[in-house]
Amino acid sequence: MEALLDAFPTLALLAWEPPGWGANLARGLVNSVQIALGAFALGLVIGTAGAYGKLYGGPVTRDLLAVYTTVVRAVPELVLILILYFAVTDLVNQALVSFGYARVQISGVAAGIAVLGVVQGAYSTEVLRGAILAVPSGQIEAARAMGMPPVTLARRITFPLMLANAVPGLANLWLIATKDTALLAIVGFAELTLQTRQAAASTKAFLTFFLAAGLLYLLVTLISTFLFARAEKWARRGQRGGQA
Amino acid sequence: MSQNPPETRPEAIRIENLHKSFGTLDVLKGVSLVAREGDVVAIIGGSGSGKSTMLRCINFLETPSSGRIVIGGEEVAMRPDGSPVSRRQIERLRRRLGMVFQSFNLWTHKTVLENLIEVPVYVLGVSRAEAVERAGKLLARVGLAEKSGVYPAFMSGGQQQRAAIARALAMEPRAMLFDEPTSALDPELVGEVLGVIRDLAAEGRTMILVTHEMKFAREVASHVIYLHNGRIEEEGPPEALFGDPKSERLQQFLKSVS
Amino acid sequence: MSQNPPETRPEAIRIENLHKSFGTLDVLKGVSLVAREGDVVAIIGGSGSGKSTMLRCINFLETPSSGRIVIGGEEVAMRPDGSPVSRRQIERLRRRLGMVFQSFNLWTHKTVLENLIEVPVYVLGVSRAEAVERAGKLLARVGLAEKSGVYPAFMSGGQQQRAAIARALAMEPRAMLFDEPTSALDPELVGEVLGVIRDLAAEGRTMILVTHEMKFAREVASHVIYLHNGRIEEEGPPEALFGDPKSERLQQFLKSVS
Amino acid sequence: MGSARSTRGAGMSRGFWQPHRIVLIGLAVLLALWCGWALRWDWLPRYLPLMAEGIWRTIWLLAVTVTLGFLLAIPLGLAQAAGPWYLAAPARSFCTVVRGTPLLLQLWLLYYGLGSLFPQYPWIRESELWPYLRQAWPYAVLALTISFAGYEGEVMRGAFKGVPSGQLEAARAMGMPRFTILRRIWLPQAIQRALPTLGGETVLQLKATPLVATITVIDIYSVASRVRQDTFIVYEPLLLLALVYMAITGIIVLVFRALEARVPSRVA
Amino acid sequence: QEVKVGIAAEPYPPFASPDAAGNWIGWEIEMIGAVCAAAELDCVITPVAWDGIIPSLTSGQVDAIMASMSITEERLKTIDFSDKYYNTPTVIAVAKGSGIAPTPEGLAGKILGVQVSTIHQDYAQTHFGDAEIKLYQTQDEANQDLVAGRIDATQADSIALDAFLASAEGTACCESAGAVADDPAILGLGVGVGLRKGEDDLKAKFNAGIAKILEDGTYETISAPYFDSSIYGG
Ligand SMILES: Nc1ncnc2c1ncn2[C@@H]1O[C@H](COP(=O)(O)OP(=O)(O)OP(=O)(O)O)[C@@H](O)[C@H]1O
Ligand SMILES: Nc1ncnc2c1ncn2[C@@H]1O[C@H](COP(=O)(O)OP(=O)(O)OP(=O)(O)O)[C@@H](O)[C@H]1O
Ligand SMILES: [Mg+2]
Ligand SMILES: [Mg+2]
Repeated sequence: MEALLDAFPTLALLAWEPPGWGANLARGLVNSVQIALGAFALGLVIGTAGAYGKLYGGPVTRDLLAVYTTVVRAVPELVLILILYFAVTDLVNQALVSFGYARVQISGVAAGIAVLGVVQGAYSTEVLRGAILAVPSGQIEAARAMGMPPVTLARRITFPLMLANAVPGLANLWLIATKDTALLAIVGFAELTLQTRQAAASTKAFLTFFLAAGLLYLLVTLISTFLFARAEKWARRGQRGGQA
Repeated sequence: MSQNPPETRPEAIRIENLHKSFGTLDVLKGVSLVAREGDVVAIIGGSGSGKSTMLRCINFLETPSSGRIVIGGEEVAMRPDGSPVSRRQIERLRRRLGMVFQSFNLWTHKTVLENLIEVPVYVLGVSRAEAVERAGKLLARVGLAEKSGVYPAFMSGGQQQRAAIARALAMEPRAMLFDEPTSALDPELVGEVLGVIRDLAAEGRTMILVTHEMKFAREVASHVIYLHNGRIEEEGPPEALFGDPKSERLQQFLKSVS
Repeated sequence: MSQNPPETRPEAIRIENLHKSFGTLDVLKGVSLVAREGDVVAIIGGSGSGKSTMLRCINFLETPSSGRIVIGGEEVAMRPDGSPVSRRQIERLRRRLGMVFQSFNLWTHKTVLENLIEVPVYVLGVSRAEAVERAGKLLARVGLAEKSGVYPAFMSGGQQQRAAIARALAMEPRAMLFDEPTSALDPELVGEVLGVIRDLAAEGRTMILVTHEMKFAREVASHVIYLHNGRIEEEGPPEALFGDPKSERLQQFLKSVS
Repeated sequence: MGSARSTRGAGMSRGFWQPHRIVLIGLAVLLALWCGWALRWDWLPRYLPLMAEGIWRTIWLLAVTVTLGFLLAIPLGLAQAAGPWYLAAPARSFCTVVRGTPLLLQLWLLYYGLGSLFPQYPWIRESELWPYLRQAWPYAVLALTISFAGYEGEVMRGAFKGVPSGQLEAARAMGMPRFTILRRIWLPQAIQRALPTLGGETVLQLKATPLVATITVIDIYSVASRVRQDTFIVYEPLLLLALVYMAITGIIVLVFRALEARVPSRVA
Repeated sequence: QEVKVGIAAEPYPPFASPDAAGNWIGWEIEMIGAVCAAAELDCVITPVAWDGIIPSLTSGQVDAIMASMSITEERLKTIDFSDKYYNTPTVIAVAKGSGIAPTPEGLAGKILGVQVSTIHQDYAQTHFGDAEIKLYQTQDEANQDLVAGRIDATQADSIALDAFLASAEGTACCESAGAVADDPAILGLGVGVGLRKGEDDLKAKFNAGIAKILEDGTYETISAPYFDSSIYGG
């Protein structure tokens, strides 16, 4: 340990207590993961509704959803955050003020989760739509032929069956979500990337902090890869040959 | 329909002048059928003649283009374009019809037992304990008692087919619809599955089945329908149809099959 | 092997004492077979008896556990564990054997014509123009002349099966291997495909085929092998095997099938 | 709900100009007109040349890195799907590390880490390569290529595994040599399966390119940022940027649709 | 009156940077305290990432920005500024012994690194047209590349460059080439408090605050520990 510190003095900057920045990085990581979880969950909800809408909705619903997924996926997230968080809240506030109400202050975190969730929702719509399409139609027909109502059918048959197909895509989305939290720096949120940049710029020990952040991200990836593999295995129960 | 006093038994399924087209393709061009309780109706015909489509129309897996469908005395309310008026009615009627698909369609994420209790518990509101008990009996009956905890993918084709029949029976349906229950099985398994169907027929259950097994149709059916190009080309009791086919098409069909 | 002067024709395929196990499961327990040029050997047997495995061993899609395999007089060089010594030898020998799979396995990303010319052009070094011309003739022969530009997914099962046969023939193989060429087809299509195979037999091509169609085996085969549990339970000319089965197992099998 | 699967085909043939679409397009046109009229665009002429340059650089970076990255992804996917462990394990680790760390970090390490080591060796500084090593774009291309390869290696792994074994057995049974099977059967079918995913991933790559600004490569995104910082006008450059991105995405979608249509597939 | 003062969340030592405990420190932070006290404003420091700082101001989430934001003609079209509260000389750093002069002739054909969207970029593009200009997101990165030899010179304000040249890395490789010729139209406006247009009340208060601390010596007291010479500029 001592020798290591002698060789790389900047490692001391990673200590937990100030003046070390370890606690800050850890806090940033926790924040990132929390935001990512929130956005991912919201994205799943939007995505599920979106996928069902795209598959079974009327022509208007389908076109509106097509516009949503295309635009949101094409436009950079920073642009979306700036427009949705600042421009939209500004418009709302102007409207409120002109009707004589007080301005509302939307919390940056809530807005961040909402925006990232909307973005994630566009991606998960596509992932889930593909996954539902990949459920053999016979499985669904069998349930319909036995008089299962649509909601029961979705809950008991379609959803569990499509999960196996969706897990790899959802795992990718989750990893994207953890990294996209960096955008929330704009709304003043101290997530991992911002904490890293602050630490690096304040101490000029760029390499140390960037590598430390990289390792933290990698750690998250490894853990989630493991968990998603477990989830996929579980979702594939009853299928022969495990993971295809 | 079977011969001796036919009119006394109530009607189970009645189809009148059913039409169905996919886009510009007319698949069914006005077919009718009456099955009374206890009847076993076999539908035979060449590939693409509309057999599956006819069966699927009966429980509205396909929306007919026009025609009447009456299940157990209750007519399906249809709009002029053939779409059902009430989803709930369709769901209710479907529960009286057990369908067995050509490709089994057992739910792959559930064990055999779970497949059997799914609809009774989550749709019909039977208590779990009772559903499990009934399922056990059904499985024993089709010779799968020891497979109840197995996932479908780990069973042979014949076992899956029998499980699918048991699943349909678990709803205690008034009538059973079978779509080619034995194709894609090897000859020994064919025998196994036909045995089960024969038992059901002996019990006096109403059944409509699409089949390629002429031998079986001849033995077990009370009425045979020969479908050709979306029309009923010929129908009647099996002895008449197989013994003395009238139409030229049917004669040719029977020759190529035998 | 057919009766009149059998020993004069050269051997096309010889298998001696072939064993094959998957892990602890012994699937083939020493089977032997000799097919001379022009022989049509039918392999029959229950599900899981090892028919497909035997066929697949012949062109090394499965690595045998032990035994000898001789194709057109050339012995496959095997290591003690059964794995081939030379990949090139295997590739060369395989080109003499046309295989037709139960599930067709036409290449989905190529049209029928492209499927037919793929191996001649890219493996055998035939010029494209010549390969196309030959393919055209073959397609005409199996009645698919107007389907040459179509992708396999857009053809019916019977058409795909015939295309698969044409593809195997396009290599101009010395012998053909068929694995259940007619299962999963409807009765009329079965007739169609069997017609093509019958033609090939009439031409005097060596063929080994796994089949469930006893009628066909009886009509077209010069020699029938009944496989049971990985062993040849009985074999001989079709008249003998079907007319007067010796073993009890075969008697039972034929009864369940007929 | 019941007939959605079978009516989808019919819906497509009903033609594009349906009433609700006309309304939607009308709304979009109105929105665009309002933007043009109500917002500030006086900065636009001054930055047009820069923007053209930025767009060109973005497209160029995207095309080159997607192509190179995909070429790299093929062996990565193949090694994982069918390779021996000593190839599969490194390929797997590569993909995990690349996917598991932010692209920003990879760029930074390559340019400010690796790249700043070279000048310490006089023989490199004097070599023919120095004019290139000194610039930033080789590092940008390298980092983006590696990143795309990492993600697509994973996609190709699934695609290779997804090709039904019967397709390969048919080729093997006909005596095709291994490399011919890969080139003629396995790879084309794997790519065909991967195309829909690849389309989406290419759009993601498009959105990853702006990060190259951190190493002084100026793409369209950083041109927009610069307008914003120079003039403090926030939304107008971003709207224009969004428009450019949507146009590029549209091109990507069209290209992939054309590629997918080369082999027609039957909709079940 | 509560005023939310936005600062850049990205550290810019010695003007504003967070320490490991999360407290913001630096000259500009102290300056915010002093100006607000003098103007009798109740200021709350609100860190916002640089990308979001202008929208924060225009959408009302902060009321003023004190983040070393240079006043330019262009920016004045969009937002308003108070009077300047500092203005540092602009200098150029070069590799040791390269002998490059901070003049258009000296830099012709050389590679000059500047931070993007700063007055230095503006100045370099106006006056050093013959140099190849490379744009960096932060001055730290430009310094890194100067060390690595990938650029020949970098132009920035003297504070940032002096700190770099005084560091171990900087002493080893580089030296100052001196200040560039003045161009008041670009360099002379200095750094001011960013404000929404039309908030003349607030602007007047800030102006009064700045004037007051300049007058009563608070400005000098705060600056002395940080800088050797005055940074208010001419
Ligand atoms: N969803 C569909 N869309 C369009 N055409 C269809 C659809 N389903 C069936 N068809 C067509 O309707 C015709 C009849 O099909 P059907 O499945 O009823 O035939 P079948 O008599 O059951 O034949 P088989 O013995 O091959 O199962 C065929 O030409 C088929 O191509
Ligand atoms: N790759 C494999 N791994 C393990 N077991 C296998 C494998 N392939 C086949 N088997 C087993 O070998 C046995 C023989 O299989 P084979 O496919 O040869 O049977 P078959 O006679 O062709 O039957 P069918 O008529 O059903 O096609 C079966 O019990 C099967 O489960
Ligand atoms: Mg059918
Ligand atoms: Mg087999």
